[in-house]
Amino acid sequence: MSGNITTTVTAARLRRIVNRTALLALVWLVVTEADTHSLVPGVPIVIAGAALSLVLSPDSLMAVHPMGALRFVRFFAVQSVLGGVDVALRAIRPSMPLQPAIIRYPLRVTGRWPRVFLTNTISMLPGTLSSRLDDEAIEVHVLDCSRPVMRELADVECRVADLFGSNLPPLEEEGAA
Amino acid sequence: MTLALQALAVTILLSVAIGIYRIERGPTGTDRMLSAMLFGTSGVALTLVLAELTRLGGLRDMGLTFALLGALTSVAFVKRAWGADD
Amino acid sequence: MHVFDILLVGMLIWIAVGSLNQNRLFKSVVMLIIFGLFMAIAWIRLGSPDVALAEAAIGAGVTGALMLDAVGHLRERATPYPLGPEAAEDADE
Amino acid sequence: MSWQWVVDGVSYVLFAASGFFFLAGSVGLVRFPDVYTRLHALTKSDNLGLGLAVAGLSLQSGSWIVALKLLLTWMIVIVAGATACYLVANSARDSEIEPWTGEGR
Repeated sequence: MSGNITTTVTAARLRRIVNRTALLALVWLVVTEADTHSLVPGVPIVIAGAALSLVLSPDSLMAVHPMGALRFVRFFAVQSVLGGVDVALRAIRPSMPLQPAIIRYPLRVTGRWPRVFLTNTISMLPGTLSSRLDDEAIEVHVLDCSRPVMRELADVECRVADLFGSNLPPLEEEGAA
Repeated sequence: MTLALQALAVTILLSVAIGIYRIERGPTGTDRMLSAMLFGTSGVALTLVLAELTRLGGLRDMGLTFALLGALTSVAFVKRAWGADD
Repeated sequence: MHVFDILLVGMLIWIAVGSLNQNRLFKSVVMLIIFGLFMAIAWIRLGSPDVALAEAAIGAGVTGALMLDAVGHLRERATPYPLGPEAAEDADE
Repeated sequence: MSWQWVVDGVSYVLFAASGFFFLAGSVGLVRFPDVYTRLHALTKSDNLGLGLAVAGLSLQSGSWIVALKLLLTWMIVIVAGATACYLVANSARDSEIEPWTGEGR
């Protein structure tokens, strides 16, 4: 019984080592543009980097769901283009339409990584900028408070949850102010 | 294509020139620091454009360096120099 | 490319003068960070990407962080630094 | 032959758009009224400008590994930018810099 648990733990750790080494090897290949002279010095560097990352943060970083990641990348690409267009048009229009406000968005997603990821994602989306993350809510600065911000944030939260492989129900209507 | 890349390089340089106004005006140190952060992004773009223009592939490493060190400067500002200009 | 070079040199001189000729220390520091960035671009145009890489890492990155740290420390001192020889003697006593 | 024309045309559009967003980001930095709104201009407009430039350069470079490297650079800039933006906004809130709400207009 205990031997079984030990095997599971060892297998998880082994998978983590393999994952990080593979990731760092990929990064090394990309950064050196797969230059043949850089392959040999890359071996000790990748091993040292993987060892260092395991020492610094031994826990699994992000358990990302692959299909959720694909959906999220598409969503993020579209939304970040919209965000850039939105703020650029506001900046260059002579009337400069701004109605800034600070709102609190109560968090439903749990776990440290999803929350940090959500905080950073919100900053890249149209008209929103996260300014504080505490135990139960994110404080968001919005450029235009006449937009349905709460519903948009709930949508983003669902997608982040989907990225990390869990499901959130869409926000019920009375919460969407 | 060379002409388009040169035009883009000049445009980015001009955008930096516009942003320098914010350093003069302030009013707080944070506003001044924002222009430095803006130029971190512009510096990456300028370096990558010049790498393509001059056919020096090694310059892309410099773009990566800019990207990493821009964050370092912002963190240094927030953690060590916040409010130093009030 | 002449347009780019002339604009680059002009801004380099403008920023250099601006970083020296400031009434506020913090403005000088931010100007110096941007000067490092522009100097790195200038090194590229001068055909030395290795110097440019060093300038980007040391000039714009590390020096900028150190200068910001220094400004923060100056702020923490309650009294300003003494100015001139007489003030320095006063401070020594 | 004609394929190259398509690639070049798309690149021209991407570069033009990239230049526009860099200029708009700087204009926003100058025109917007407070720290928070300027942060909006900084994070979104400039990152989009860099992203479009990276897309155009990737098309022009014609090499997968270079395109991946440019994409990696852009991702680093995005992550670093979002983190720096949160740090600045958070510190501004903590030191009670009041957000502009339109009264001063």
